[in-house]
Amino acid sequence: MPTNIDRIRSIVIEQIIEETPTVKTFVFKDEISSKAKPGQFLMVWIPRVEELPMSVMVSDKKGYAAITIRKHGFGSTALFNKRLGDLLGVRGPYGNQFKIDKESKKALLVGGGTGLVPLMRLTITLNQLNIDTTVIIGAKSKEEMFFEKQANDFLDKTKHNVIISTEDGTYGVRGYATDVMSIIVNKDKFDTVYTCGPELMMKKVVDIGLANSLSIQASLERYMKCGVGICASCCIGDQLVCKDGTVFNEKQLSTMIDFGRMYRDKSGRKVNFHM
Amino acid sequence: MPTNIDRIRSIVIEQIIEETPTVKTFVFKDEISSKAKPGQFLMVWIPRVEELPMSVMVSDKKGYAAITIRKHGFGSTALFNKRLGDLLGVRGPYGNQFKIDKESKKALLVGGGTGLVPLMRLTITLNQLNIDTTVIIGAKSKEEMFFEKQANDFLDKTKHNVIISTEDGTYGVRGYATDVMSIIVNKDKFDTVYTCGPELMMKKVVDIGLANSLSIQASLERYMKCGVGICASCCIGDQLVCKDGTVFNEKQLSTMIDFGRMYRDKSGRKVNFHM
Amino acid sequence: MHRRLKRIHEQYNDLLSVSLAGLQLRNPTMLASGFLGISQDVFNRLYRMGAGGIVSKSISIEPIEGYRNPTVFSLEESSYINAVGLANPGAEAFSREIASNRNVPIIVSLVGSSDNEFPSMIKKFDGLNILGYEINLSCPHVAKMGMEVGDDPEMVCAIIKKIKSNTHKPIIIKVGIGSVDVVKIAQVAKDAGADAITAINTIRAMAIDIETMMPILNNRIGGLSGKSIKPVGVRSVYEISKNLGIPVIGCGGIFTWEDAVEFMLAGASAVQLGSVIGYKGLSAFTTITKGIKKYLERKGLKSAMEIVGLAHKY
Amino acid sequence: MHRRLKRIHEQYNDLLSVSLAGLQLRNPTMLASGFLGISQDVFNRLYRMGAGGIVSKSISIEPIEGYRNPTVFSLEESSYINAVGLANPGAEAFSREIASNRNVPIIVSLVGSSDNEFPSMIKKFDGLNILGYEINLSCPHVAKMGMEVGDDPEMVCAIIKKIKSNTHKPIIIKVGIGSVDVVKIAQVAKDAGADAITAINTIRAMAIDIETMMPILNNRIGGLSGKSIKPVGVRSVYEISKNLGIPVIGCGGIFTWEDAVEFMLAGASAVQLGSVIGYKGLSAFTTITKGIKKYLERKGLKSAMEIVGLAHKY
Ligand SMILES: Cc1cc2nc3c(=O)[nH]c(=O)nc-3n(C[C@H](O)[C@H](O)[C@H](O)COP(=O)(O)OP(=O)(O)OC[C@H]3O[C@@H](n4cnc5c(N)ncnc54)[C@H](O)[C@@H]3O)c2cc1C
Ligand SMILES: Cc1cc2nc3c(=O)[nH]c(=O)nc-3n(C[C@H](O)[C@H](O)[C@H](O)COP(=O)(O)OP(=O)(O)OC[C@H]3O[C@@H](n4cnc5c(N)ncnc54)[C@H](O)[C@@H]3O)c2cc1C
Ligand SMILES: Cc1cc2nc3c(=O)[nH]c(=O)nc-3n(C[C@H](O)[C@H](O)[C@H](O)COP(=O)(O)O)c2cc1C
Ligand SMILES: Cc1cc2nc3c(=O)[nH]c(=O)nc-3n(C[C@H](O)[C@H](O)[C@H](O)COP(=O)(O)O)c2cc1C
Ligand code: FES
Ligand code: FES
Repeated sequence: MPTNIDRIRSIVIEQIIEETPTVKTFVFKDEISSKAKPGQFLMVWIPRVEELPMSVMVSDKKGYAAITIRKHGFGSTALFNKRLGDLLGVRGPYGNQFKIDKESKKALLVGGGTGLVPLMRLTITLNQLNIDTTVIIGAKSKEEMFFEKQANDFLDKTKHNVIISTEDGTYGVRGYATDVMSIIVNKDKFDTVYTCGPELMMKKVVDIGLANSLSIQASLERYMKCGVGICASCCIGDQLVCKDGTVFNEKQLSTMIDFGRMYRDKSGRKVNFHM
Repeated sequence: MPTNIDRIRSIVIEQIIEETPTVKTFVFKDEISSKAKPGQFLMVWIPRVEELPMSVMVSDKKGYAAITIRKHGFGSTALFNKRLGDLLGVRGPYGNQFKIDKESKKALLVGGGTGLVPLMRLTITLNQLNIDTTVIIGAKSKEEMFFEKQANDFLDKTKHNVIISTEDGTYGVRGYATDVMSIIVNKDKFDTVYTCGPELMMKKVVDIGLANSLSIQASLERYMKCGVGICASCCIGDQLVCKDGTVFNEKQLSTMIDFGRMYRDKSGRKVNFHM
Repeated sequence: MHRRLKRIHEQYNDLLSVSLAGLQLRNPTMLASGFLGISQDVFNRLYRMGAGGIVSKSISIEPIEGYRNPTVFSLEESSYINAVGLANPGAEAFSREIASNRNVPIIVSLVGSSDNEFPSMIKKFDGLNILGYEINLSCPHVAKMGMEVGDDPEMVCAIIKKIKSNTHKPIIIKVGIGSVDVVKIAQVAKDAGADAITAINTIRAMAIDIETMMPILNNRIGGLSGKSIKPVGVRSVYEISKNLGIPVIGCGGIFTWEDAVEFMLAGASAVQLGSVIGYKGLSAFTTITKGIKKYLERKGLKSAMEIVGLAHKY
Repeated sequence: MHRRLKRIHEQYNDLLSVSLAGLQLRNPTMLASGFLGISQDVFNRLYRMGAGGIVSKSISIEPIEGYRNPTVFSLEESSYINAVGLANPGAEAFSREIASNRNVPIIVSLVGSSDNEFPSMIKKFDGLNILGYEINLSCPHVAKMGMEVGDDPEMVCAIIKKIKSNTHKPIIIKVGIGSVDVVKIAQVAKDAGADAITAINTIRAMAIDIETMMPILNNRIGGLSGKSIKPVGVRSVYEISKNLGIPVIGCGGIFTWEDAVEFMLAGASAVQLGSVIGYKGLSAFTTITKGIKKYLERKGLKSAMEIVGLAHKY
């Protein structure tokens, strides 16, 4: 087994957890991935199909890690359809990580969809540091909501609060996660907000955070080819999301004029986010 | 500076000692060479001219080593003519080393010409182990004799005896080193004989040693290209002198039918030693 | 000029600046094509980090999406295999991208499958603030582009002549290890009017995953870059420079200042950094430039140009 | 038969033995030409150490002294650059050397500068206990031999036809990265009657010492072998094997059993070990063979032949 994180490591899907009808978690043995930091991602090879960046999900087994896949387009659907015992390749983990201020007293996590994955790894650290943590999980509907139990479990040793919001109101609060955020940042004194999810959601989180003078840590997603800082397909401004990120702070975010506005497609052309 | 011993390391000739009109010692700084074991050799690059195997000579400066060159043919003459401050390249040290039996009480060293170089490194170890050591230095004449002082100096802490023999009798005993050996092995009880020098001399040393049931350690020389066991230009029987040697024991030596008889030239053909 | 830029300029100028084929570079380190080569913001950052010149990703007349991932992966030996498939935003979008460039020494890399594609691309770039063009005739894994062109001496000649008649800026031809001898193609390029040669591109290669028994790259075959190819790059630069006397830019596995100096001794007037960026980050430009500087000082030389091709005399 | 040899035979036979072009090897590992290739005593030792087959140093009609040292040196990346200059004892002396061979599976590598040189060499070896011939058409650093021959399709064809009409033993053509596409030369060889192809030889390369500013090799230019060239080797084997369907022997940077398996998946029926011997010693044969064995067992396969070319289907 290569210890170089850049080599593709063969892994076997040893357990599959169905989180929702369109989201599954694959658990696999890989010492290196098991030590990933919150915010880091793997490049996951789906042999002869695709390679996709995927945040590293937590597994409770020692030496194991996981990925949580939302069935979406070509590559993610092929991945979603893999079975127990199937082989994948992984390289990484890559990227920086969420920074936790030691002085921090009260953390707010706002996530949606598979953006929750890096936040789950983060809850484990916050739990260890005994930081009072509120998690807002946004979803379209009850059926599409996942990781509520995990968030509560991972935060068992610290004061915590997991709030669910669904757009259709089938579970928890009705509305967007950012609606919930707007309300609670006025009621409670948070120092840092950590966010990951759809970029337009994160853009709102950042706007609310800036307006409330919070420290902000957002984990961005961009189209990635290399994952190691050589192709620039992931660049936003002069920052490489795969290497300088994925996590950026409020200072960096507020100067990124393309954040929430434009991304680069596979050819490298800038295109607008579909609103 | 590469730490890989196989890379060519640039060295500067910092001191030149004229041992005899045809033998010089070049001292240079090189941490790796300074730690060579007795019997090991360097591949010495004479830029744009040649690369030659050379035993590693001792330097008294920390982090330094030396080579002792006898001016002979094309490459060695170019090397001999190098000056203070000139650049050479070295790789290695390569090869195994003289093995010293911990039980050993009384060692006999028989050397001639630059074959004395590995024996000098050996005297230092014997001195440290406090082994009673007799050195026989053979030379053609007084003028061509060298390393007598070094041998005495290096053995200062142990019982020792340095005997010189010259073929023309201009210094020390008249005759060959092996003549001296024949006489003293009958008078004294040696356990091991260590030898390096012209192969026909070594062949005699081995014969005398075997006849007297001594342990034998002989450091052989063969034509060398790679020094790392890939080209076989140095082979004697199925042994690679650069890798399995240069030091062989009495058991190995007595089965080497080409020892003292044949060597391979640059093309790999076997040729007889000129007698 | 940006304060920091100005400082870098002054600091390096005398000893480190090089000129070749009409290009003046403040130091001999350039960004190799295909590395971080699509964003003006990133170019600005690279220039702040000390790059002497910047070659863009190879740009084609139309945008190209390239192959599916995996398009690039790393080997144990500090090397990559890639088959990106020449993904690029196309001449139109890229000319807009760099339209705002002021003082970054950009060289636009162009790729095409026939001589007719170049004039319209040149037209889009020639009025911008750029130093010149590098023509990629050596991408080893895209059909009808790159190497397939570079292996056809007549095509090479036609393309260069066509470009030359459409621009006054210097043009650099990038060659590689294809199935025509690299010196021969460089000769053809020189005869057709090329101002300089960049050598070398990646070498056709592949890797198979032994567990799935499948080729790793989506395109199966790609190009090898990084430390592995350095000795082949040095040899190519040496042969082209010694035999043809045309200015050469060295590329291929340059990871340290020692590597850069080795290429320059072989005949390179400047060097391009590619794979090293993945392993050592953008600071490679500074580290390597500093190393070259110290070497020149230690050797008592007055200009980086003095070491170019010194190994030819031995 | 020697006791230990017999044991090795029995132990490996079913799972590991391979056959190609009429050769039967007890396991897929062979010694690459130019490594330890001149002494029958050493061949015997290599066979005891587990080598499945042994290719001799390339032998020419007359003895060759080769270039002056340095003829070979090591790079950091577990690779060598060499320009030995095809030093060899010549056909006469070497036929005497191996005249006593009994059961070691020796393949004699031959090199020559024209088809006329081969019949007299074949005559010296054909009556001996050898499996066949490998013809070196790909040494990248000796004028008028090796690659200069291998880059000339007509010469390749003439040589193979001449050899074929002088022996019934299998002949293997060794190809490399020259200035004619490796698949094209393999095609020419196949059409002319070659029984198998070995790919690849070293790649033309050089290194310059930055302190003296001088090329290191006495011949200045040499050939790159070892880990660095592995991905180029895998690609060549894959392309030749997939496109031509001729048996291929893989060579180039095979250091581990994983490398050996990768070459076999790419289409190699056997693999040659060269540079690894310098870094890991003769035990490489045992380690690699054992690794292949475990892999085959883990994958539930009955024969090493089953994995040959498996990657072609993806
Ligand atoms: C740092 C990071 C972490 C991620 N973590 C997760 C995760 O934990 N779980 C999860 O399900 N998804 C995650 N993604 C998204 C994932 O990589 C894919 O984008 C998504 O699965 C869609 O892939 P597809 O093949 O179905 O898309 P396609 O149908 O091929 O394309 C649809 C869109 O998907 C995006 N996409 C496709 N390929 C890539 C790529 N190589 N890099 C980035 N975006 C791409 C593009 O925006 C593209 O327009 C992450 C992305 C990034 C950048
Ligand atoms: C392990 C070893 C240690 C050595 N240590 C020393 C030493 O400490 N001091 C010293 O002066 N000499 C030493 N030699 C001998 C030295 O390597 C040269 O052989 C000798 O200097 C003659 O070289 P030349 O260029 O003058 O010979 P040439 O004129 O080129 O040839 C004369 C003979 O020298 C020998 N020779 C030449 N090149 C080589 C080579 N690459 N490898 C081996 N033999 C060669 C051959 O027998 C050749 O026939 C050692 C040799 C070996 C193998
Ligand atoms: C991911 C990747 C993309 C590349 N894209 C291009 C390209 O578009 N045009 C080009 O001329 N060379 C391209 N190259 C080749 C490099 O410019 C360079 O020639 C090669 O990588 C060798 O240099 P290195 O070893 O320093 O990386 C690319 C290389 C890599 C690894
Ligand atoms: C020192 C040396 C000598 C070689 N001599 C020959 C030779 O005589 N004939 C030949 O066909 N190949 C020769 N080769 C090439 C090897 O057989 C092999 O093709 C090459 O080294 C790649 O394999 P490797 O990476 O495992 O070493 C030589 C290689 C080296 C390093
Ligand atoms: S994905 Fe290539 S630079 Fe970030
Ligand atoms: S010198 Fe090459 S094997 Fe010993």
